[in-house]
Amino acid sequence: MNFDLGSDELALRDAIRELCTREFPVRRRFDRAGWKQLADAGVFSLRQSHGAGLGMTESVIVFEELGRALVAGPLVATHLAAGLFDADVVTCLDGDIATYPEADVLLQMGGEYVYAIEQFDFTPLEPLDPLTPVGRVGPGVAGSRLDVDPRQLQGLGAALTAALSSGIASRTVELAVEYAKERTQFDKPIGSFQAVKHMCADMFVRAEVARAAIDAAGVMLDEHHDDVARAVTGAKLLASEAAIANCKTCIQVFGGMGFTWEVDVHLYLKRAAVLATQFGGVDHQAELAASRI
Amino acid sequence: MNFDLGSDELALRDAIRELCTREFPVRRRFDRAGWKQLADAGVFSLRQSHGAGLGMTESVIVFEELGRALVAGPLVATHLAAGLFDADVVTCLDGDIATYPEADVLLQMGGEYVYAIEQFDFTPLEPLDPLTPVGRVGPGVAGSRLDVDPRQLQGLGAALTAALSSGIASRTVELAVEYAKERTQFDKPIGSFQAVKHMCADMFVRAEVARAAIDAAGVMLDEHHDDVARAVTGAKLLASEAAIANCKTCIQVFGGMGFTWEVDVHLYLKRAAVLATQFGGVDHQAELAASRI
Amino acid sequence: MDLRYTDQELAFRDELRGWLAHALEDVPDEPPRDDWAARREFDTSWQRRLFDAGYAGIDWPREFGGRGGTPTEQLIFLEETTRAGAPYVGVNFVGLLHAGPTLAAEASDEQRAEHLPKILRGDEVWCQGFSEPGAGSDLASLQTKAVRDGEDYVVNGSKIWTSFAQVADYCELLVRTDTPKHKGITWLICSMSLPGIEVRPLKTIQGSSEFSEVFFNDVRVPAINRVGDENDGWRVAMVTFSFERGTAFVSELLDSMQLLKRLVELCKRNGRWEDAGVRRELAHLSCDFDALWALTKRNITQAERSGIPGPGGSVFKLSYSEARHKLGDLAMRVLDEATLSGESEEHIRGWMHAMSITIAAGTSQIQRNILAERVLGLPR
Amino acid sequence: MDLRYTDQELAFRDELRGWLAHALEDVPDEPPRDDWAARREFDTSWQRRLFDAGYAGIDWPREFGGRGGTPTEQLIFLEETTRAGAPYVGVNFVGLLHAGPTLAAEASDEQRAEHLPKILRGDEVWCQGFSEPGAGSDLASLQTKAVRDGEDYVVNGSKIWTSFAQVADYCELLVRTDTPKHKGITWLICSMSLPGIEVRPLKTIQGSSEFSEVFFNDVRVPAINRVGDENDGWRVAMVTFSFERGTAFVSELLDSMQLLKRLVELCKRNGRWEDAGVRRELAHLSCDFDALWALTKRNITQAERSGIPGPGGSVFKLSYSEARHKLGDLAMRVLDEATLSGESEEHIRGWMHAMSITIAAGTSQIQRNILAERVLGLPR
Repeated sequence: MNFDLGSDELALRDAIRELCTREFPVRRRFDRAGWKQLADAGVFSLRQSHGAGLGMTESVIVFEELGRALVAGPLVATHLAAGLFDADVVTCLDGDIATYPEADVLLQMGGEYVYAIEQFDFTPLEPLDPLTPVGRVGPGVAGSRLDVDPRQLQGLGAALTAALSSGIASRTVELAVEYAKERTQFDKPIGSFQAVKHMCADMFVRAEVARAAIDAAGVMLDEHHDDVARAVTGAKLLASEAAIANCKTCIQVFGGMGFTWEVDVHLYLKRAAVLATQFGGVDHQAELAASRI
Repeated sequence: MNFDLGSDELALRDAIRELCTREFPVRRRFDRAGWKQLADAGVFSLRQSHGAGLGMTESVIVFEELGRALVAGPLVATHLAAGLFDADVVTCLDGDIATYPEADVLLQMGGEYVYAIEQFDFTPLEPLDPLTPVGRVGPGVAGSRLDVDPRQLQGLGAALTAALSSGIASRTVELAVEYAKERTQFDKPIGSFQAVKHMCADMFVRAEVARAAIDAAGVMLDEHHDDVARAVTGAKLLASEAAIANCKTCIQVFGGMGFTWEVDVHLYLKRAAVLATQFGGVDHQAELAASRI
Repeated sequence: MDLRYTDQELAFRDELRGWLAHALEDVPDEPPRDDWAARREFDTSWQRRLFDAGYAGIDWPREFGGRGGTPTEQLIFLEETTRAGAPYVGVNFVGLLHAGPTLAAEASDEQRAEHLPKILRGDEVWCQGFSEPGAGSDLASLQTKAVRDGEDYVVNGSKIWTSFAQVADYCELLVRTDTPKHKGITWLICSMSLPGIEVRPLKTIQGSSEFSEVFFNDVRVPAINRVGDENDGWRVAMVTFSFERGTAFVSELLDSMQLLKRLVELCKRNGRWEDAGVRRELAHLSCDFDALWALTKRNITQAERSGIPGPGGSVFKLSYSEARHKLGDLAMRVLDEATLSGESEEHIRGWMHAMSITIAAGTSQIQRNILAERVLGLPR
Repeated sequence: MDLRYTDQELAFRDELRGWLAHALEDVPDEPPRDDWAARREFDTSWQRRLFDAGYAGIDWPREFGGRGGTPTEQLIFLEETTRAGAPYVGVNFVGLLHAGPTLAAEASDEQRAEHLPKILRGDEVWCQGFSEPGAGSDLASLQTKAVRDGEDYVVNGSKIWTSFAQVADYCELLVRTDTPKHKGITWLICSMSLPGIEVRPLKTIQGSSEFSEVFFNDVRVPAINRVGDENDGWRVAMVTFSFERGTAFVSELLDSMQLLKRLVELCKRNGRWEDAGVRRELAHLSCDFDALWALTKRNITQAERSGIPGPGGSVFKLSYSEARHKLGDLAMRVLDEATLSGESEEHIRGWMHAMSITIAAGTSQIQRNILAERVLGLPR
């Protein structure tokens, strides 16, 4: 047992972090040029390069970084589709709603089978997160059935989504701490006030616990562990909650500025809210966890 | 509308507070001499002295004081029984469990009718609160049916119990604040640390909101207000939660000492836990509130 | 204690209800959120209608054009207008709830005669110039400078979180007139049409622009527009705050009760009401709001007795803003995927709004300090 | 990263499981909570059996009588013994989890040889003499004085929250040997049989007497029993704390998982499991505990790499103690009236126990300070 990032894993993490810092500023919208950069960096093919049924340990590490950097685009679906069929940009169809409906293929896995839908129309909708476009698809789209278990894909999707959330939970601790060190009131940095200190400490606790949960879920997926379904569910639940709670606390630490469009915190909050709904919301995850208790 | 204690009400409150301070130290157990003092002070006959269906405004004020002082004994049932029949000490029978089973009469009002039970045996049980003895009654007790609506009695009982809890919520703020002013660590009173300050402020908020809720419920009972049932339910819910949360926070402020039998905080906690279960626990109250939303 | 309304109050309620039923028939549609000229027109027209019907400034003295009623009647007014779905106070907020009461308590006779009737008639819109980029929680460190020059103060600096600045006629402006922190502040009535004032709207996380940054560049404010003495502005601002904390959230609470009701209805429609956990959380919030309504009545009774709202305002704000966070989080959980597509927009807006009310008008942390130090007497 | 056990670790688990199945057959009944002599006998007998079977001090070096295994094997040991319902570490807690590791890291060869094997064999019971009535969160302000007199330190003062003091042979004792706050503290091995020591048990809110107050009246502790240098005891105590925060709660977590399971079973029996809200709360706690188990593995990996547990211990303790509060509150709500009559006593005890773990071994407030200042680098 060795449950902390090893040197290969640290190198992978640092490489992705460096790529994100260089190429993906927080407000960069989804675009195909950026998508190609991510594909070239191996973001979508990690499971393939590690052999069948492996690579989730690394994928989780990478997706935590993508979450930290708030990289836009249908990351999870494109990752899931790799190896199933050939397409650059793949997104999920959930009911009749798709995020990033400008994708090439829609992946539908809510029912008994998985379908890939290549031809569809959509109507754009007002999105919750300005960097996550949303559209209503249809009506009457039909796709080709894929030979893959939807439950398996959903498990992987939940884990990857949890990793994105975990990244947000960690990054917002840093944002809050940086701001608390700089911003002064009453002739002191606000981070010297215990109320602010303790908010930051609680954020850190939430982020670290969620990160342990999702890292473990990634490893357990690769190890085909008996309790893997429960681990994924728990990680999705805790990472969703940690991301939203940390974004909210981060706004509180930023005070009035946190409530403006001028600083980035609101983008983290809105992304966290979007991710929380994907692959099953927190109540759904809790019900799943109850069934696996 | 005049929703703060008037001069008569302040005088009543002060008189009961003075009686409690003088005669009912926190660790005084239930005894019949003390019971007579309370009866003589009018604690059980307030509704009678105010005329039919009145006096709950004053009863709530008085019961908040009894709660603050942690006065032991079956206060609520004895108050409810006043005017229904003649007995010094009356307690409630809930299923086959009675607190203060050494009472003269058991009041049973869980079903469709209300019964007064004068002859019964009981087996003492290990109590949650050392000052609230508990016994298992029975088997086969039978009582005389009273001509009173059990729902009405339950409403009054819930309100009086909430008032006791509200008193505990308020008193524990004072205990925490006093201790935080006295106890020094790092060469300062611990109450000068923001973490402790904010815990005390949150306690105060909980206590004041609960007190407003139960005071309003008392007044609304007297005024036969349309929303009275919802008000009683809400007050019971919030006062139960405020009392338990404040006792727990009080223990945290007291630190190690709070976890000992040496100081009184644990007695407040245990009483708060007992009161929370009586006339419907918090989940039950929330369900009632949902049915009245 | 009693919660009963007097015959006079009940008569007032009936009369108001009757008037509202009629008056609301020809209220135009609400303008878009960011069309500020239209919003001013909409909000002030409604205020003028209230004024003409005798319903402006229910508890303001008659001499200023108010109704001369009791705070309880003001509460009835808020209850009835919210229930009826009447227009919200909108751009008249600062004038009616902050600046107006402060002027009534602290300004000269001339100042009161000049502004109060216009505020009530909807002829004058006010904004608040208190916070600065460097002075938020630590308001007393404000740096916007006012130097006396003849009959004027010459003001330089900037203010932030100034609601309705785009359309305001006047600003309640706190300026620094001397060095000592709390003892060098002055409260000015500043016309927004003076040369040298620039307004730059700030976009909030909700995407709207209620707030602005306001820049003051050699703005000459006549000294006659000072409220209270020079350097006594901190005390005057505390009076403003006591009104802000005391009653400014009453309409919000009534709105929140409606929002909760609509969330309950939504849950009953989409099946989540069958979920005991969701049902209890909704019911708990209903109990919270009921209790806060009772607390409001207590605060108003206390304010009536002592003239100025007490610390109950901080208690209210802490508890209310926490309940709103819970309501918002619950709505987001219950709506789940429906949030993605902008459905149930009011609940999403409500969720985001909650995040502003633990910050605006004194953060929750500042409110806790106030309670701990000023009410509970814990050492600074 | 991997969570897989090595073949050697799996073999160890199998072997231990086999031994436990056998060994647990003739463990006597647990003695009453307040019969301390019997509890010492019970706990140390079990420790002796572990020792004889080669299961004492799994990750302690062989030279001290340990098994010389990995921390992972120690984790497996805790998992298996908890699952099997083996006796808890009990009175051996301080020796095995605080004093022992500290001696191993900081004591002289003689001191280690003297004490470590006896701790492992169950021959020596230790208690902790750190906190004082006036020095809790601010431990460095401790006042128990030790004055050098020839070959001895003469100790005067008192300690509090001393677990197992009634039956301990030795005390890890922090004393003041000089004025400067942190730099005047010394760490002593103090025999509890020395003249001048008086133990006064303290009753906890649970009604039991785990803790004592210990009074020192001219107690002569040989200077040879000092661990580390004179006035260097604060640093040594920090080592003790890192062990306390790092791993001392692992058994507790495993116990909590079992407690949660029994609450789930109880809910399934009494129908509350049908309540979606209750069910989700239980499931959430299960997720919390799973995550804390993962965090434990991370902390142990980090400790294995660096030799001494890192700040993960504070993260663990904050999160774990909060989850225990939730578990306790939920149990009380679910049991409702059943709490009155002492039924389900383990859940009531669990509820009360939660209140001690946000206080003991560094309050949650102190843990947050540690994380904020030492890990996040926020200014003091």
